[in-house]
Amino acid sequence: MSDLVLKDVRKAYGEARVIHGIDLDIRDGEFVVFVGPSGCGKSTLLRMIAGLETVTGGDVIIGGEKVNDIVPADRGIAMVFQSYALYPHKDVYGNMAFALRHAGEDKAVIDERVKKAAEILGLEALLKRKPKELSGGQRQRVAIGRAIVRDPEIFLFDEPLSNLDAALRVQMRVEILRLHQRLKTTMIYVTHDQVEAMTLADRIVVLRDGRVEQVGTPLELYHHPCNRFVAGFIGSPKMNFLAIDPIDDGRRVRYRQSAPIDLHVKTRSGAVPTEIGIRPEHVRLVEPGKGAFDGTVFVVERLGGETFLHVDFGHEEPFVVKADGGVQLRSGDVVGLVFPAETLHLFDAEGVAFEQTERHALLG
Amino acid sequence: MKHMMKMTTATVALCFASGGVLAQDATLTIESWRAEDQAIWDDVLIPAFEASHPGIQVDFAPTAPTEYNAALNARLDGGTAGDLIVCRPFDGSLALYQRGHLADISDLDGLDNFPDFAKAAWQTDDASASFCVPMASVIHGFIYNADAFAELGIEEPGTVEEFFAVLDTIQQDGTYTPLAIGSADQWEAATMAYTNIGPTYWNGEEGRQALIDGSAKFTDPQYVRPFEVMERWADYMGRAFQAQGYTDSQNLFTLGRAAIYPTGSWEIGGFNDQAFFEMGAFPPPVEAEGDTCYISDHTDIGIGMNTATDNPEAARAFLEWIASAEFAQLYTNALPGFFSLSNAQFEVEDPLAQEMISWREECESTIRVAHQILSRGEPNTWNNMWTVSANVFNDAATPAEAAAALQQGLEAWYEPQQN
Amino acid sequence: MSEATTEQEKTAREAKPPKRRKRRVGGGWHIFVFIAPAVLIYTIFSIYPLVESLRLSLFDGLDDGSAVWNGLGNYVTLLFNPTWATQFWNALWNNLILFFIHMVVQNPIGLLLAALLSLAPRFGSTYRTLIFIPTLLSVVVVGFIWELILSPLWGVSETLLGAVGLAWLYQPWLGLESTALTTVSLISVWQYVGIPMMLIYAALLSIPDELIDAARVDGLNGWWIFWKVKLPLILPTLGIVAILTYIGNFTASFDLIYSIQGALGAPNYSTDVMGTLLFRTFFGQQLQIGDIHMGATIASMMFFIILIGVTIYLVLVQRRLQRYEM
Amino acid sequence: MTNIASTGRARAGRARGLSTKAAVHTVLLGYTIIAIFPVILVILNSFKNRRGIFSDPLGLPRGETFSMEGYATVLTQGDFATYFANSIIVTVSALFLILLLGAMAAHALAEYRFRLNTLLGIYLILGIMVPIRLGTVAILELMVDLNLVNTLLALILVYTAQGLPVAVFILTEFMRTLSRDIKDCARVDGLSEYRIFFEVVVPLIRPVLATVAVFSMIPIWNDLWFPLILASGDATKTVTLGVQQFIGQYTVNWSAVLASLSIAILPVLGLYALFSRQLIAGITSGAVKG
Repeated sequence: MSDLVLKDVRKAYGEARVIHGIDLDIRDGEFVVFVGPSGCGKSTLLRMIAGLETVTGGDVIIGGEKVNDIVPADRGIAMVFQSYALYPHKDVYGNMAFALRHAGEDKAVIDERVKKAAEILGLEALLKRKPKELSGGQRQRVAIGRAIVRDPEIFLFDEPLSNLDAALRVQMRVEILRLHQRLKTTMIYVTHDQVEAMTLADRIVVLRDGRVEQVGTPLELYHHPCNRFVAGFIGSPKMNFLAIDPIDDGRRVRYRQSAPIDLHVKTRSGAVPTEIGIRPEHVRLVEPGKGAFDGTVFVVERLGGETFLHVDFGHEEPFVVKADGGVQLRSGDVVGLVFPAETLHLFDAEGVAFEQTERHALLG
Repeated sequence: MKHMMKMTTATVALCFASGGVLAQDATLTIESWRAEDQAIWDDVLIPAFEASHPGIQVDFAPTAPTEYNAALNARLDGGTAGDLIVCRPFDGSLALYQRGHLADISDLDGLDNFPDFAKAAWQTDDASASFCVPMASVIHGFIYNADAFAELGIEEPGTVEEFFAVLDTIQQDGTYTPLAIGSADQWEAATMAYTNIGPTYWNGEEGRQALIDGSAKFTDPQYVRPFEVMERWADYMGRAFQAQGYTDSQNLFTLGRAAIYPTGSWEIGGFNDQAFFEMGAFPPPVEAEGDTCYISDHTDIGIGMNTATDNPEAARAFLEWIASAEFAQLYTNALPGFFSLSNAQFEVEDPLAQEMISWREECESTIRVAHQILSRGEPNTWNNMWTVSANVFNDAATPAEAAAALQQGLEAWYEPQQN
Repeated sequence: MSEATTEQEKTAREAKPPKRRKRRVGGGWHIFVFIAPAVLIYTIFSIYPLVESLRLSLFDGLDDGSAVWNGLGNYVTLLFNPTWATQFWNALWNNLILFFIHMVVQNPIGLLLAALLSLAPRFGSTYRTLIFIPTLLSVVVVGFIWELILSPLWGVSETLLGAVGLAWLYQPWLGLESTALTTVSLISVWQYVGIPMMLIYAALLSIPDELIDAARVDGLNGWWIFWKVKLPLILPTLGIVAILTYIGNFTASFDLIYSIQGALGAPNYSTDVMGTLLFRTFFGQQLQIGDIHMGATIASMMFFIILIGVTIYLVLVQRRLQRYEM
Repeated sequence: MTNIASTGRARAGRARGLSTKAAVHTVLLGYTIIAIFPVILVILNSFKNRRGIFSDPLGLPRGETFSMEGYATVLTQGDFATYFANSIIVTVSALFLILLLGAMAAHALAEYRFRLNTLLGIYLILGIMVPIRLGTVAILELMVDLNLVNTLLALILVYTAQGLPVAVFILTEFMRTLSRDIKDCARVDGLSEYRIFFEVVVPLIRPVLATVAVFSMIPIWNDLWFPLILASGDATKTVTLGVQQFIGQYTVNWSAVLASLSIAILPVLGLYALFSRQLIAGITSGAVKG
C-alpha cells in the first residue's frame, strides 16, 4: 500500500545530469538510509521522492500510484529538514498545526494530534514558545513533531541531525529509532554519516555521483561491500587498503616482500586482484617478527574502550589498527601485524570486489 | 475689405450665439508662470469675467517660472495642457504656434485694440497671423528708497555720471548697499542690467533692428558700452553679490538695507506689500544731459488659445475679454507694474506705476534686444546674455570679451550676421 | 506507550477514509504570476517611455514639430559641432569632478561614521538616525536651506565663521566660478552621506566578532584591525557604494544643481552637468525652444556613459574584489 | 547571540580607554550637528516674523520676534490638508505596489529555475541606470491614452515602475540567502506556491521590506517633476509640489516659506521614524549588504 518504487529515476539540470537512472524498491514500514559523500545526489533523490524536484526521467511510485506530477502535499509524505525549517513567526504549536490547519482539518482533531505528537516528543511544555527561544535539539524535535502530526505514509529525513552537537545527535538517533518502532511507518533518511546509516537503517543505499553503488542491510555492506568505494565508506575507522602483487594466477597475493597470503575468493575471468582491504578491527597485533610484517606505532589514540594505533611500515597511506582499550603500547613501539585471510577484501584494478567464499554467514 | 470685416464679425457673433449655449458649463484652465498672481486672478479677474460670462468657469493654474516651459511643453505634447496659455513673447510662443499648439486668432475682434508693436510679439515674422492677445508689458528702470535718498540728501540722477555720483554718496555713507542686484541667478544681470540700460547706448529700436538685419554687431561700441557701465556697478553691489540671488536682492531692498534696485515694473506689487518706506523710480540715466532717454518697455505677457481645447468658443470669449478695456483697467491696477498694451484708456492708480508708465511719454520705447529672432538658434543668444552679463559683474569677462562671446554665438547660426 | 496503542494507531491510519483527489503539479504558471505584474508595469511605464525617448535621438525635428530620420547625425552634432561639443564636454567634465568629490569626501566620511558607529558607542542609534535625516529631505528643501545659509544677505555662515574667528574665510562660494561646483558637491555630500554610511555600517556589522577577537589575540590594536581586517572584508560593499555614487552622480545630481544654480549651471556654466544640459535642451528654457531630438541624444549619451562606467566596474573591479564567506 | 556580542564589545570598550571614547563621540556629535543644524535653523526661523528672521537668524524666537504668521499664511492660503492626503495616498500606494510586486518578482528570480531567469533579472534592474524622467513625454501620452491624467493613479504607476528596479535588486540578493528548507517544508505541508510566498517568505523578509521602503519612499515623497506633469491639478497636488509653488508665490515672505518647508519636512521624519526600527533590523540582517 505505501511501498515506494523508483523506476529508472533520472534528474538533469539542463545539460548537467545529477541522477543517472536509479531503481529502488522500498517496502512499507522499512527504514531506508541514503548515504554517500556530499554531492552524490542523495538529497536530490529524496527531494524527488518528496516532489520538491521534478523528475526528468523515470517514475516515482508510491503505494502503486505514479506520483511524478502530484504535488508534495498529496504524496502522503512528511519531511524533516536539516535546518529544521521552522516558521520563525509561529510558535511551536502553530508550527506543528500549520499543515493541518492549512488542509482545513477540524480544530479538535488538530489539537488532539498536536498534543499527542508533543507528548511523544516531550514538547508539551514548549508549545507556546517561538523557535528562536528553543535549543537546537528542541527545534529538531519540533520539526519531527510537525511531520508526525501529518500522519504520513512515508517520513523523509534530510540530514536532520547534522546541525546538532555529538551528544544530542546520539540521543536523537535513538529517539528516531524508537519513533520508527512505534509508528512502523516507512522512513527514508538521508545522511553523509555512515554511523547514522549503520545504526538506523534496515537497509542502506550507498550513492555516489548519482548512481547507486550498493543496496543492503548494514552488515551486508560491512562484510560484503561490492566495491572499494562502499568498503571505504562503511565502517569507522576506515578500511585500510594495500596494493598487492597477485601470484599463482591470483590465488595468492603478496604485499611487497611479505610471505604469500592465501585467498578465499571466487576468481573472475580476466580480473586480477590488485589491492586488498582490511578493516582496522580485523588486524591482529603480535610480537615483532611474528606477523606478516612489522611496523612502528607513531600515534596512539585512546578512546578508553578501544585504542586506535597508527602504524608506519613504509606504506603511503595511514594504516590504522584498532586494538583493545588497555593495550600497552606507546608511540615508537614496534609491533607485528597479522591479516587473517578470511577478513581480507580483494579488489581488482577497477575497484570491484571479489566475492568471498569463506566468510561466516552471520549476515544473510 | 469692409465686407470681409462684416462677415468676420457675423461669424464671430454666430459663434458667440451658438457658443453661448454650448458654453453653459465650460471650464477654462489657464496655464501661466505667474504663480505670484494667483490671488489676483482668483479674487479679482476671474470673478469679473465670470460675472459677465455666466456658464464659463475659469481656473488659473500656474506653474513655477523655472518649470513653466518644460511642464507646458510636456503637457502640450501629451494633450493635457490648459485651454488658455499665457505666452512668453516672440520665438518661444512662435514655436508653439508652428507646432500647432497655439491657435491662429488673427480674426479676433479685440486684437484691433492693440498697437502693432504690441501685437508683433505674438505674430509670425511676416505679421500674417497672430496667436496671442497681448496682455501687458513691463518697463525697466530703477526703484529707489526715497526715505534713504532724503536722508542722504540726494536726488534722482539724470545722467550716468550723476548716477555714479549718487552711488558714491551712498557708498560713503555706508548705511545702505548702493545697488541691490546680484549675479547668482544670472538672469537679473541680463534683464535688469544689460537690457535695462543698453537701449540708451544703442538707441533702442534702431540698435535692435540693426542686429537683426546684420548691419551692426554686438562687438560694436554701442553694445559694449553697457557692459562697461555694468563693470563699474560691481563696486556698488552688495558684499558677496556673486551668491546673491533674486529673492536676496528683493529682501535686501525691501528690508531697507539697499538704496537702489535696478528692476522692472513687475516688482511694484510685491514691493508695495513688503517695503515700509517711500519708494520712487527713475528711468535709465542718459550719457549726457539732454540726450533722448530710452526705456525697455518689454512686451512680456500675452495669452493664447490651445488648439486642443474642448471649448474653443468659451476660450475665444475669454480672449475677447482680455482684449477689452475692462480687463486693461482691472489688470493694470490689480497688478501695478504690468501695463496693459491696449489702446484703450485706462487709469493707473499706483503712484509708482504711474511714474513708470509716464516714461512712455518722455522716452523712446524698445523691447529686450535678444527676444525677437536673435534667440532662434543654438547657441541661444538670450541664454548667452545671462551668462556673459553675470560674467561681467563677476569680473570673469571684460566687456569686450562678453560682447565678443555674444557675437560669436550669434554668428554661429544667424545668417545676416555671418558676412 | 504500550504496544496496544501503537497497534491502534496503525489500524486507525490504515482505516483512514479515502483521500480527496490528489493535486497535480502546475506548470510554471506561478512563476509567471509572480513576475509578470512587475515586468508589466516596469515595461510599460519605464522601459517603453525610455526606449521611445532614445528612439527620438535618431530623428531630427522640423519647425512644424514633425520628425525626419537623421541616423547618427545628432550624435555627430553633439560631439563635433563646436557649440554642442563645448557644452557636452564641459558638462561631462563637471560630472566627473562631482563624482571625484563624492568619492574623496562623501564616501570616506560615510566610512568614518560607519566605522565609529560600528564600535557601538552609547547613543549610537540616535546619532545614526539624526545623520540620516538630510537624506530624507527633498532637494527643494535642501536647496533652499543651503542657499539661505550660504547667502551673504542672511549672514548665517559668516556669523558662524566669525564665532570661531574665521570670518575672513567667508566667500560667496555658490556664486564664484572657482568654488561653485565644489560647494554644490559638498551640499550634495551633506545630503546623501547617510546612504554610504548605512551600507558600510551594515557590512561592518556582518563581520563576525570571532574574527575581530582573533585579530586582537594576534596583537592588532583597533586601528590596525580596521585597516587589516575590516576594510578588506567590506571592499565589495565599498565597490557597490562607488558604483552607486557613479550612477547617482548622473541621475540624482541634476535636481540639486537645478534647484540651486538653475538650468544654465551658473555661474558661467561652471556647475553645468549632463542633467542640466539635458533638461534645458529637452524641455527648453525661456527663449530656448525645447529640442526633444537633441535632448534624447544627450540622454542616450548619458545612458551609454553610465553603461560604460558600470561595465568597467563589473569587468575590471568587481572581478578582483574577492568576496569572503563570513 | 546578541548578548554574547554585546558583552564582547563591552569588554573591548572598557579596554579601549576614555580618550578614544571621547574622540569617537566628538566626531559623531560634530557630524550630527552638521547634519541637523540646517534643518533646525529652518524650523526655528519658521516661528519668527520676517524682521526676526533677518535681524537674528541664529536666535531663538523671542517675544518680539516670535510669530506664527508664516504658518497662518500657509494654512489659509494653501490647501495643505488635501496635498498631504494626496502625498500620503501616492506614497503609501506606490510603496505597497513596489514592495508587493518587487518581492514577488524577486521571489520568482531567487526561487525558481526557469529560462530567461538571468536575463529577466538584468532587465528588471536596468532601470537603476536611467532616470525615468527621460521618458516623460511618452509617459504623459500614455497617461492621456489611459485617461489617467490628473489622477493619483498615474503617479502611483510611474513611481512603482521607478521604484521596482532597486527593490528587485535588493530583495533578490536577500532572498537568495533564505533557507530553501523552509519553503520546501511548506510545500510538503501542502501550501500552494502563492501561499508559500505570502505566508512563509513575506514574514521572513519583513525587515528587508522596511529597508526597501525607506529607500524607495524618499524619492517618491520628494518628487516634484511627475506631480507637475501628470497631476498638477489642485485636487491631485502633492505636498512637495504645493510647497514649491507656495515658495514661488511668496518669494519674499520668508516666514511663510520657512513654515511651508517645515511642514514638508515633518511627515517624512514621521514616516522615517515609523520604519526606522525595522530599517535597522533589516540592515543588520544583511539586507543591503553588497
